[in-house]
Amino acid sequence: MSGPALLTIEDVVVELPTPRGNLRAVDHVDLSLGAGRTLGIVGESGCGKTMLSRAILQLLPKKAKLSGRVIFDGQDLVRLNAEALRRLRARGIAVVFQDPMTSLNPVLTIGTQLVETLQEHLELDAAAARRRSAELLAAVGIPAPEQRLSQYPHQLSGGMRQRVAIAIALSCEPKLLIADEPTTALDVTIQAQILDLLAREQRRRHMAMILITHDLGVVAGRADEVAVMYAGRVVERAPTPALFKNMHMPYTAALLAAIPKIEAAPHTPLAAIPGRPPDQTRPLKGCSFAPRCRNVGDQCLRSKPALTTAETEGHCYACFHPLKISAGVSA
Amino acid sequence: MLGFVARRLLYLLPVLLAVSLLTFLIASLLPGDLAYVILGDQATPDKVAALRHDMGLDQPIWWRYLGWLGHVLVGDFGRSFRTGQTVLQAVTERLPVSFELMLLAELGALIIGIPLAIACAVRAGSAFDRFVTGTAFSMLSVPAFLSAILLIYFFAVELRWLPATGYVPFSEDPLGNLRCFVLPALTLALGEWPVLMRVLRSDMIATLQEDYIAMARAKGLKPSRILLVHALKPSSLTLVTVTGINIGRLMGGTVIVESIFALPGIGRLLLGSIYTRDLIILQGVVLCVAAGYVLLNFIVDMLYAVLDPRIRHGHA
Amino acid sequence: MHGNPTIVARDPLLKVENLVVEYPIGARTVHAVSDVSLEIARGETLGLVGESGCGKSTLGRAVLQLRRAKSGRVLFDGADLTALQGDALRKMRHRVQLIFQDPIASLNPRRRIGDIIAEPLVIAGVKDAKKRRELVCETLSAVGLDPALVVGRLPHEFSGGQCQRICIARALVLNPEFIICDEPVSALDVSIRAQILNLLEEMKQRFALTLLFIAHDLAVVKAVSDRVAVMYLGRLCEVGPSAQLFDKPAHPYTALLIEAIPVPDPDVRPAESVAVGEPPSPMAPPSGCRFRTRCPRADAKCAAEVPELRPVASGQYVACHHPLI
Amino acid sequence: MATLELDIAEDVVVSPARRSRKLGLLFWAAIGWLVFVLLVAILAPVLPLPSPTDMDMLERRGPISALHWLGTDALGRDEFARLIFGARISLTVGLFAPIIGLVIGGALGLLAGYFRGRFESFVVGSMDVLLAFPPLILALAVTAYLGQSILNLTCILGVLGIPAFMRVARASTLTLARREFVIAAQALGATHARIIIRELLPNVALPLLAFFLLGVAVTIVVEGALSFLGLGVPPPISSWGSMIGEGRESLEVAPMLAFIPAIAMFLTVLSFNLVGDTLRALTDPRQGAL
Repeated sequence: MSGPALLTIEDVVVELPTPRGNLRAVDHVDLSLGAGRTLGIVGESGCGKTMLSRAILQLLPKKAKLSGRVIFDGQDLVRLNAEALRRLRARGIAVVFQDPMTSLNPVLTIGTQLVETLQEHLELDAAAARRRSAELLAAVGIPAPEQRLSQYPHQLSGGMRQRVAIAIALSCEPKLLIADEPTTALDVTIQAQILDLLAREQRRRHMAMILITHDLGVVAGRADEVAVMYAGRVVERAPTPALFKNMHMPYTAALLAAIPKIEAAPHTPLAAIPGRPPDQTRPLKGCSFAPRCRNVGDQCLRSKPALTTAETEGHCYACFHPLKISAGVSA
Repeated sequence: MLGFVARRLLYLLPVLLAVSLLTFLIASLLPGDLAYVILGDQATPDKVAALRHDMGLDQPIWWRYLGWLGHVLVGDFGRSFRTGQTVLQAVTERLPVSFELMLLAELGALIIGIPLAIACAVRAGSAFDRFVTGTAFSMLSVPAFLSAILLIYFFAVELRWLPATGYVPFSEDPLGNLRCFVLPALTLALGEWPVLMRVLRSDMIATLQEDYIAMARAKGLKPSRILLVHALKPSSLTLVTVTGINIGRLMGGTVIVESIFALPGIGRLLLGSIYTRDLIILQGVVLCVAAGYVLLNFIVDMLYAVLDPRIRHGHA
Repeated sequence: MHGNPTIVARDPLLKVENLVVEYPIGARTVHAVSDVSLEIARGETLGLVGESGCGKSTLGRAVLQLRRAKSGRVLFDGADLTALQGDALRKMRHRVQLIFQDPIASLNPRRRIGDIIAEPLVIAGVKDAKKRRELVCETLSAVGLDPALVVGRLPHEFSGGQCQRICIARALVLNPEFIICDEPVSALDVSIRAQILNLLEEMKQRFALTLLFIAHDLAVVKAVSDRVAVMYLGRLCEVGPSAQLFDKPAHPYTALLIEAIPVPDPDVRPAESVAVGEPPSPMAPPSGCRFRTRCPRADAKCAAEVPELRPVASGQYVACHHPLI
Repeated sequence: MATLELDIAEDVVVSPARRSRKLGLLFWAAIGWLVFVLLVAILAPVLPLPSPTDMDMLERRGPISALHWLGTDALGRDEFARLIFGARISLTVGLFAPIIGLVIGGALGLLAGYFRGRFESFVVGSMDVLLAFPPLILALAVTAYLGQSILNLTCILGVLGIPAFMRVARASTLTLARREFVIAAQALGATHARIIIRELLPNVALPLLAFFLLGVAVTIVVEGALSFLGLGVPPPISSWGSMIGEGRESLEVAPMLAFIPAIAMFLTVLSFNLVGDTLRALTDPRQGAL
């Protein structure tokens, strides 16, 4: 990859105490991301993708235990003291959450929530900060930005609120934006507009982005590289074309096959993945996908497959019986 | 916003009317006859009949209610046949005492309750949190008259720092006035702060788990701003509603505290009218207190609407 | 509106005629469903697709009389449900069932699964407990759950997918003719979603059902529907056979929806979405064609006149003054 | 054929995910105290106790002795016997009054929350009138007019509790009625009665029970306050409140006369609050609800 990576995650483990025992939400994950590139992280609910993003941001719940290294721009965030970490926020790494209804404070105006971010990190007086905020709102496609500044979140639609959240995230020119399912709560026409906005801003600002979603379609057209997560582990990582065309991990293939395709004829039966999502309070000894996998062997039940690199550069997978396909999608 | 105020005002009038009707009907619960009670046991039948006539007691009940309401609306709540003083005079004379007591008590409760609630919310589940919540919980189970006795026993009887009873008007001696309000106000405050603290604490804990707090932390804001602006502001709304509800408990408390500490307030007036069977005063005081309580709750509702932008600015 | 343009050749099991549903919020009224007419033939699956707030769920609830319509009629197998009241309406209930989006909220947390599925039988008057238990076990096995392990348990002990299977069993136990599925898979994970969609298809064959399938995900709707109706802000804008409708959409909104779907294939470059703004509020719908504020083809006529559903290809109807085909 | 092999057959079925809130020592201590007090109160007449009303003028404010386990009060009556019989009165009013509130208020709230419309606004409206009066003041006024008796006191405090129970019942019914399982019952053709009894009541019962226990605690305190002012239970009957009121006169000389009933009342009220609050926290999903 070009130049040293902007972000490198090494052997990160996150454990959460829950009423039903200790939950290992993130299980020894390694990832890296170059400046200006987009990494898509895909997985079903409970696979640990959101917890991984919170680990990077060091926004884990108080009771969570984190180990491993998160090296951003040369600094290991896990070792950073609270004050240094706080100054890095919004200037270095910014975040956009999933639900626009709850990610803006309901009793503070849009203006306040923008101005306070600007004044915290950039030496701007109130008037300059307010002017800059209006510009930011206009840049993310919000009509009549001046009036919006004095409005409250409940007076805007879901799509508009997500644009405000993006404006806030981009306000201090971050080097990395983490978008945690930014469009899941939005309708498909609004989703397309928001994803375009994120892509445009990323190109313009030469910013790195981590796009977290459960929808393979969202990452297909918008990420340079994709990592697939299952039960807290990265089970496959590859440049986007290789992942879709030449996947090795049976879970990736099964996930793609299970999605109804718009071009498929009506009533074509779907290749459903049998069984139930993994219960991480009772981790299995072997590979977590074994109970639901078609290529399962006895080795899969005994030990967890390590992440091994495939033939093409930057493509690795965690499976003892990988799929040997060159193109197309296996049944 | 004005629509909201108008609607609430419109709702207020029937409630006040119903309150006046209920107060009037309570009086009719009296076993036997008001006139007989007034004249006492040596009343002769014809004297009772005469009194009944000029008090209009022989009229149908709804006619008497309308008559009574007519007088009330012009401020004539009737005159006590014991003391000869009109209800209005008695009430306005004693209102400042009760008002000062309630104000000091509520302030005390807020001063104790709010900081503790924030501290516990931030350190939810810690030993400090469990200790303070436990204390608040047990304070809830200490009735006002109990804490009054305890306070008197320690501060007045044993340590003799503060007067157990007596009242000095503020105009004469402000410091003396405050001294005799310390124990009564503290008695009420000890009963109020746990309620405020528990509500604010559980609301703050819920708020601190919201996405917009994670967003505030992700924006790198100072922890103090996150706590006191982003978390406290939305949670303080529930505090306003709780204070509204608590005014009723507070008014009840003043009756007890004024009687124990011999403060000449509305509460003591009410008790006096019960002990001396002065039913006109009783009816008038109950009506004034209820009307006051309804108006106070109305003001709290308005305060809530002003504070909460979601109501102030209506729809999305 | 004159005769029903979406006539279906075979005898229609369900006919909705000029249905209007409105409800007040504060001083304003929400025009949830405005003059909708459609038909569903026996044994058919009609997909109903549209973005959130377009009124598709309200339409489903209104058809089942769970929400009173302001005007219009709903004919089920010839009987006018809107005219029925009280017991008469309740008698029809066992022929028509409903499946919800949130499977866990659709089950009473304090009742055992066995009782939940037996409830419809008790209401329908099946007195014999042994017979009820038989039917419950039979239906549970039909939806792929082992009765012995499930009957005695409480809903919170099951995953979302399993709860949805239990809801389907509850809907099937009375052998209904018609089921409205209101976003049945939207709350489920992709891998579980496919299981439930396959289950619904299989149950449709086995119990000879007629389905109204409501969802916002076009690919899901296309996968299960014979015909699809597209709804926007309380009105139908297009109805037609699903393959044909998605191949050659007649209404600009349908085209916009199809174009906006993220395709899981890196070679398909996502089209740069033209700025089409936000859907207006159902409390103040635009005059004439309600999509005109976001439609690239809108003109004065669209603002003046409400477009009627009219045929534009075999079996395909569109409500647009300037259709795409 | 779609893959339909059974997925529930695995050996480990997910153990109940419901938050098993450990009830803790304090909870059981509270239960223990309540059982003890209730037993003593019920069995009072058969217990070998001196009569609570016999006055022994010679033995006024006597110390603890073999005869008088807790000494005697200002009128020479046996303090221990009065404490037990006082418990009887306080608990009678404390338990029966909230039952009125629970039954009437709970039913009204359940119906108002389910049927909504004009019935709901009528019920809520009339309750608001009752809530317009500070509770203690209304109780004082009504007892003044009605005359003091245990029956009057229980009815008045019961009626005063109705709005609060109505509010709790209506609030939980409103949240439940929007949940899909109630709409599903309607779609099955269940009658309103069946839905209320089968679907709503089991889910509203626990929050109402929790509120009932908190209601008992509050009622004991309000009855205590009234009796303390001499306007609650009519003498010679005495409840904890009246005992504390009488003990107040001799605070300097024999403080124990006030503090013994005070401690008894405090522990009982605390226990009811503790048990009620723990049950409420069980039903309130919000973390930190204790």
